[in-house]
Amino acid sequence: MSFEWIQIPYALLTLLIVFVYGVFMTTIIRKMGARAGGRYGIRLYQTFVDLAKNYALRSHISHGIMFYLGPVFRLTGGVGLILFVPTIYGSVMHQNFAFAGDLVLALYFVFFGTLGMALGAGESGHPYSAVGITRGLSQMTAAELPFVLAVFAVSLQYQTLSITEIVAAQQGGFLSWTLFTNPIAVVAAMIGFLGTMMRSPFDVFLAPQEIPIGPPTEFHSAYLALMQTNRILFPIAKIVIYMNLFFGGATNWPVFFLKVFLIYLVSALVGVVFPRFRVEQSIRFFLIWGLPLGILSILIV
Amino acid sequence: MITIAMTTGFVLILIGLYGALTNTNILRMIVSFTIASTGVNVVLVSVGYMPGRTAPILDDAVPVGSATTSIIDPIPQALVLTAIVIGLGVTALMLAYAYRLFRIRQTLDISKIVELKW
Amino acid sequence: MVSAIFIIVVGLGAAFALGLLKDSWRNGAFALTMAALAVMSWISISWLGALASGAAQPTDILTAGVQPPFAINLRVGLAEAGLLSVITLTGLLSALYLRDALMQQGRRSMAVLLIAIMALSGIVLTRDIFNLFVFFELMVISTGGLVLLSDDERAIGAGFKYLVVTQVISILLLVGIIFTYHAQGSLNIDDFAAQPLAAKGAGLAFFLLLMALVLELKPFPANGWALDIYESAHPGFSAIFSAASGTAAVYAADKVLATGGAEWLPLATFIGLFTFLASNILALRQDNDRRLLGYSSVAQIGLVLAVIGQRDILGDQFLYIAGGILIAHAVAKAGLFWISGVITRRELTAWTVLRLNPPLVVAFATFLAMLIGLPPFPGFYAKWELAHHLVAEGRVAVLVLILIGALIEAGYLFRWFGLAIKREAPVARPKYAPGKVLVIYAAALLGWYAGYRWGALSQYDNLLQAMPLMVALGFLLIEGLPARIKNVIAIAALCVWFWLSYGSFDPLQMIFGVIFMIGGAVIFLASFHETGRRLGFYPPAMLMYAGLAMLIVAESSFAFFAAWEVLTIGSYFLILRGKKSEPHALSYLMFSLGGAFAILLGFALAAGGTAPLAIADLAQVTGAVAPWVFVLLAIGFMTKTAAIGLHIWLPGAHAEAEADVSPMVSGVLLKAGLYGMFLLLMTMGRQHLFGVDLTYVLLWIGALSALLGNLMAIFQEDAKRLLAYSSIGQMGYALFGLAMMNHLGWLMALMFVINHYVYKSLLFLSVGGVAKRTGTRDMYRMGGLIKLMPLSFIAVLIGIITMSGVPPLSGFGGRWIFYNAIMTADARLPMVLVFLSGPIAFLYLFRLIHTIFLGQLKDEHRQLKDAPFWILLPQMIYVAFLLGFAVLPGMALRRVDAYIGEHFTEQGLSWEGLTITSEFGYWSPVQIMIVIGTIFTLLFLLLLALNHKAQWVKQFNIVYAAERPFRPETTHFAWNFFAPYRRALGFLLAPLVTRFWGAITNALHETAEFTRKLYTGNGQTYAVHVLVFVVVLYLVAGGIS
Amino acid sequence: MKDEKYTPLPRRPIGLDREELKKRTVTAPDGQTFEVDPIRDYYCQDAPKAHQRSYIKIVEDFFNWCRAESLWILGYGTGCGAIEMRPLMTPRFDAYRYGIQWRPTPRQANLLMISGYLSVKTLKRAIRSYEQMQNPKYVVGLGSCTINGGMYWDSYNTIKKLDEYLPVDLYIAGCMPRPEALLAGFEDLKKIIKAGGGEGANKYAENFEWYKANQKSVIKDWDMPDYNW
Amino acid sequence: MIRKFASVVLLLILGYAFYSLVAGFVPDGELNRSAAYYAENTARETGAQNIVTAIIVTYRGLDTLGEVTVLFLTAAIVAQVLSHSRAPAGTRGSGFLPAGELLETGTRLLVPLILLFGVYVFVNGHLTPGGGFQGGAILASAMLLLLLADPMRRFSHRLIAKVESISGLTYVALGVMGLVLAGGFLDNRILPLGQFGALFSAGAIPLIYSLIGLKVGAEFSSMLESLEETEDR
Repeated sequence: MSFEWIQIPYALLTLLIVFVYGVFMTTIIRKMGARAGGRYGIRLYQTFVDLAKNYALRSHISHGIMFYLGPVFRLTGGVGLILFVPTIYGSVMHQNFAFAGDLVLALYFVFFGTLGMALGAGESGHPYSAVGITRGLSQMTAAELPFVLAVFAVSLQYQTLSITEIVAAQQGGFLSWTLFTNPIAVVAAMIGFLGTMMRSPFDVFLAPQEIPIGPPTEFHSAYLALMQTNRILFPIAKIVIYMNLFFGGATNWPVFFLKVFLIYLVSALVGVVFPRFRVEQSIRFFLIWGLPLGILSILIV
Repeated sequence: MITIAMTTGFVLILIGLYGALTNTNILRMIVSFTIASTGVNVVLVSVGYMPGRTAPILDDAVPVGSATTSIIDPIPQALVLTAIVIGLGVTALMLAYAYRLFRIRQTLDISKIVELKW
Repeated sequence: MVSAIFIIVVGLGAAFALGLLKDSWRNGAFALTMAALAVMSWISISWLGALASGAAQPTDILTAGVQPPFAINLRVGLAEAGLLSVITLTGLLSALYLRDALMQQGRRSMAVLLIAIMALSGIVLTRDIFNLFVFFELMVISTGGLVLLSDDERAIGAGFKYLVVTQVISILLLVGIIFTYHAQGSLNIDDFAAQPLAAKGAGLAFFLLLMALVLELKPFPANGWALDIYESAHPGFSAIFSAASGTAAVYAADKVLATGGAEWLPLATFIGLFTFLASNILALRQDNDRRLLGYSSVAQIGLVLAVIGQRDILGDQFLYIAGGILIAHAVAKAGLFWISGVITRRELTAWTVLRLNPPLVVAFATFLAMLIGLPPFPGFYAKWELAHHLVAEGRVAVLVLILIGALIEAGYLFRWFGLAIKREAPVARPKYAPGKVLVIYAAALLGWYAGYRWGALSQYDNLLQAMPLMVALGFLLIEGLPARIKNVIAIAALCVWFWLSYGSFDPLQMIFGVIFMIGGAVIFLASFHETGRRLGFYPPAMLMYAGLAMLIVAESSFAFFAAWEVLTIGSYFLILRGKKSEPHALSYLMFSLGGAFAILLGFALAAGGTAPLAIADLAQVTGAVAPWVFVLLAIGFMTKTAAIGLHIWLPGAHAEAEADVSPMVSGVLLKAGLYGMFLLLMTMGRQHLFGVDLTYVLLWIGALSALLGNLMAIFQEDAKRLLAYSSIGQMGYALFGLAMMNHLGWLMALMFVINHYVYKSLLFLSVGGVAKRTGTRDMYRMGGLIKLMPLSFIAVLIGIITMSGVPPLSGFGGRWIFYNAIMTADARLPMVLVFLSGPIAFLYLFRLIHTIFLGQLKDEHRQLKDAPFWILLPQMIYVAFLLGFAVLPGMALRRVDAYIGEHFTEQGLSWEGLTITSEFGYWSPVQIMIVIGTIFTLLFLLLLALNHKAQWVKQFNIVYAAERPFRPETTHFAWNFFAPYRRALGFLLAPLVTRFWGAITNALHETAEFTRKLYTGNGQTYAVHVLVFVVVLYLVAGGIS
Repeated sequence: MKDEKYTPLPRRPIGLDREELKKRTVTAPDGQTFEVDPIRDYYCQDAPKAHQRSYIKIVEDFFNWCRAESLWILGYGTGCGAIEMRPLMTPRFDAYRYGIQWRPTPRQANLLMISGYLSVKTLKRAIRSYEQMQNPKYVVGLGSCTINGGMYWDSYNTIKKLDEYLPVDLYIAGCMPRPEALLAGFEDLKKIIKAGGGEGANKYAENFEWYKANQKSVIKDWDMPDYNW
Repeated sequence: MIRKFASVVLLLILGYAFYSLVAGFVPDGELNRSAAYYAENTARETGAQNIVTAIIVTYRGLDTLGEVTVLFLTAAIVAQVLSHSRAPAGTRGSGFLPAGELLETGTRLLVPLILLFGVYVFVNGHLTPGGGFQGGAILASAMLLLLLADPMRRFSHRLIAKVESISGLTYVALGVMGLVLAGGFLDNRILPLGQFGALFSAGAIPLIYSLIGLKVGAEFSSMLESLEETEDR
């Protein structure tokens, strides 16, 4: 695989599809949450409107350079993650820039946005941001663990670090998905997944009243809009990785939409059922439930 | 004969040491040591003694030719002289120290001279 | 050549002649004394020179014109000449030193001094056992006289105790002599050897004789009297008592032991080791300098006795080894006592006054290094040879005990040095008598000269002729120059050395060489910010670099070990310079020396007695000993890399060091340990002990270090401690990579070597610069510095991105190789720990940058400027390098990859085009950089288009639940930043390791505290001790007949 | 929009005498001393600016539509009205379906609800929150108390006309208005915004002096900068 | 009590060791080789009748030099120790009654005789039992007698010191002459051995022994005097 200029419009196309689908997904999931609470929920276009409004705000303030760059880092992380992972297996158009790096790149690029965001929030000088970051980072490090272990189990299983090859190995009927060939790893990975989706029960770092929504408390207007955009893209990007590693990938867009929706649904369902964990509770949760499963999955591969 | 002398010497040594270890008075200790070194001297001399022989002086009674068979071992005698003199020197020194100590500390009790320890 | 008998003649003659002088002609008397001592010294030295050069042969001096054994004869051999030189020179210098006391007390005391030296010479010279007794008594009595030179009235009591004990000893001695004579029919020592004693049933006599001589060596516990003398006597005399008397007594014991046959040697070994260990432990509790020196003297003599106990296996090296230790001890101890004489108060902290006189500090350090046997002093060569001989003959236990004792000794001696360097010093510089100071310098010079001689005599290269070491020592001479000039010279020296030597480097050496030399030079750039003379910085720093330079080129185990010790000692002095670094520098030294001793033991085991061992020959070590060699060497190297369990020195040492020292000891020094591990694994490979693969153990250690180091780092409030703990973690990664024993694992370790050097130096420098400006290292006291110190911020930002392994910077390369490496490794459990530690690193890194640069600016920091230019300059170099290395990792790694390929069959990386490909995955740094850069730029432009009119606000313009912040201090969320983590995982932080080492040191201290109660101060009790000593040994030896 | 009504009253001397806001002398780590004036050093001193609408009408209309359909309310209760706002989030009223959401931070909110009587003490907080919101932003007063003081018209401690202190876009009358009334009010507000009438922020900026004077005339312990960015 | 008990136990064990020495002691049937050598060769090599003297002065002359030095040293140190610690005036022991006529006269009578006897003893050391040390001690006893008779009597320190030093120096010088002129240090054959059994025989032995006698006498005297002087005032 190597670079050709045509890949840039292709990648932009992928990005557009994922973005639109992401907006839709976000709305759907919110609506589902509302329905679970007996409400009607937001309108289907609400997410677009909110985004547009935020981009259109007239006044802005800035706390400094990093405050400015934080959202940029954040969104770069999301967009980059999408672009470094092949979206549709077997499609030349939607391979994106996966030639630049393998699974390891995807694993570590996740941190890029987090880091930048945390820096931006930090520069606002707001203690609530700092508290939120503390909680978020603490929880994320614990949640990443079962995921990373499961990922490693999978790459050991298929003896490759290339996402494309892992997907290739899962082709040929759903029984060859990692979900069925290595269920323990998948369970471990899904536990980690819950922790990184910023949903209940693992969303205490966004506590709206105690530390008014945590890290982004000072962000507004276009800053917030960039972050919202990322909030739309990033879960999809992450789910794409999960889908590719554990659920056989997607060979065309309908399958992609379906699988992403179903995986997204997992976290949404858990989120509407369970109340919040304190941070140390969630750390313990990941270490007690996720970690042993992850270790087990590595050992039995 | 030799055994008696030697035993006497050793007993003196032990007595002297006992005295030196149990008396806390410095002067008594010095005296005890004198006893012990006397015992040592006795042991020294008794080692050189050989039954039935005479003093190692080559006078008329002991002609040079037969000296090998008729005199006792002269070396311990030479040694004991040195030992005595040295013992004396040390004793004198100890006494001087004792005097000085007494002048400084106003006591002759060695168990009280313990400002240097640990 | 003047006959050696003239030593005695001149001494005695001058002593008698003094009586002729008027009591008031004290100057004349003193001149006579000095002249006599000078003649005695000259005779000794001329003999030494002649014998050493082969111009003269060992000579017997007959008295009375009759052959021995019928008359007393004296002998001058090499050993005798050497010891005589020590004794007479000590006497000469001490006399000069004692000038005031002697002048005050008059000619009698001078006569006593002369006789003392004469008697000590006699002890060395004589071959007649009874003559030995006479000289002994002379020594005893003259000691009794010289003790009186002290102003301290307690000395009288000590002198009396001494006399009491010597009475007991002389009783034993005489009884022993006469019965030995009876058994042998001769008083000549040489005759004893002809007929074994036991054959004639005179073992007990010999035992008593030996005991008497050994008791003169002040064995533990029968040595309370000696300690009292050391404590109270005039230091000038204590120098004689320790250096000269001890030397003579040791030689006497050796003379007699030599005749007793091998069967008596274990007894001597036992007594010597027991004394060595016990006295060193006891010294731990001393706070009186002279008493401490006393314990140390006793211990050193014990060590020599233990070495004498090994004479059956040392062969013709015996003199070299025992002499090396003895001379080092004599010079050092005399020097230390002399220094103690110019210090007015007796507690150890009073030595701080030395700081006002830097050359004295150098002398002090010289003496300490000599005592402990650090290179390039004689003790070092002796220790090395001794270890090899002991191991070759299977006496490992003896060696281990010696090393433990030496470690304890190093502990209290360097604790003392630390006190002297770090505690508050008086302001007014005291006036020292020039004569006294001169004597001290003379001793120090003699020490260096002895080191040079021993080096020349050794079968290895003379360390003092090693180029790097000479350069480093040269910095002692130019200490007076301004710091900046010295800095230029230092940088030039490093670069020149690299330029001279890089031609012969293989790629591995090249990487380490560049880090050590060029990397060191870059860090030195930061030192330009220091103005003034910066005393005491360059010699240790250059010593450390000299050690590192020698380490890389070392081909034999000796060169390696010597380099190791040089760099250890250099870095110790360097670390000690930090503000509150006293305890940390000490624990650093303790662990490092412990590690060095482990290395020594390992090399000795590996060599199996056939020194010198080429490093490459480690590969040939096989059999049961091989795993032990591996274990010992690994432990030694891991003390330097601060693997978990051996890490407790690191945080303090690195954190407390100066701004430009921290990167040296962290970025550069830690790599020495890794270099060692590389060599070890490269040569010895996998070893199995009790069926366990040792590399598997290393894997666990590495993983645990990575996890716990990182975990501890996140809870630090002190920025430099945080970085220090992170070093533990990072070294854990590298160790883990090495222990994987596959191609990519090693490549990853190397990647860590390079990266860790760069980013840790970078971070330490920036944090150091910030700490310099803010005057604190506590992160919660900082905050909001980004606007004031933007360059430092950028440096830290780049540093932490690299370190956390986030693409696109080069830290990611390390992670990528790591993942590829573990794909083929078998051990999966330890990997889990490494996985866990990765994200944790993220936590503390974020904390570092957030708490310092973001958040709320404090009032007192409002007007800070960015770090000084010279501290920033290397940072910017590092930043540039990191960016370059991120894009082109191949520029360093390609060759190494190929080089490592020689050691492993499996495939390495493929470096086709822009993409780096492994068996399992691929990675294209350039493309990653371009993609990320493009996205980032586009988004940034978008934001700029939307928000370019943003109002810039100030620090309190934050939403605060409709209130406003109170003060910056209460608004900066920084302290206990990761409280939830502490609640969840805090149990992992239980300081088990610290407690473990603390328990050991406490146990030693408690033992010392308990045991020293033995020394009640009562002379009678001391006499009892002497008898107990003899009786117990008698019983232990099973009632010798 | 300038007219007589907005002529500033004479300013009263204001003492920023809170301990933490006093000027103080600080010693830097290098030993130099300097003065810190918290108000000057900690707070941005710039006055608010009026912001232009988009030059293209259709764009401005679209933006206004977006703003109207995405009303983010600052979750902030001042009086008894607060209790009437909560039911809006419940299944029975479900304001979300009209694009109305609550945000915990003023930075992200557009709509400040003054829910009932406003004591002088609360006014200060309300002002601060309002000023921290971004343009465009809207103020809705709930109940008679915000209009004329209502039953507290003669209280020593409540303000009577919210309009004098903040640019109110809409009042919803009642004591208290029920949630249905609130929903109706929001719909009215949307209409105003869509029609381009929601320019309270600009009004506030343009008549900043007047508003400040009014605010300071009632708030005696004024302990913050003139404009809270 | 414990100390005594411990001492007893210790000494018992030591005593056992001594006992085994005694028990294992076998007296030599004939002279061992050193002693036999002396018995055979003393007369020829040194010309001394008294073998012990020959051993002391010649064969083991270095020991003897040491011995003399011990005394010298002790005298010097004692003087030094005591010179620092004069009793304060009026303390116990000061102020003696004057000696009586009888004592003084007896002393005056005896002292020359004792001195003469002392000289005799050391001059004849190579012929008969006795020698320098014994003679010296006898000389000193004369001094003791004088002091006992009149505690306030004082001798010239300078004189004693001179005697001490000169005899010591000469002794050393003789030793060195042995090195130069004869077989080794302290060889007595620097002077002719003379006729066996005569007063002036045995080479330097009589000379050395005389020096020793003088020196020992002087040293003892010096010590006695120093001890005596502590009672001053």
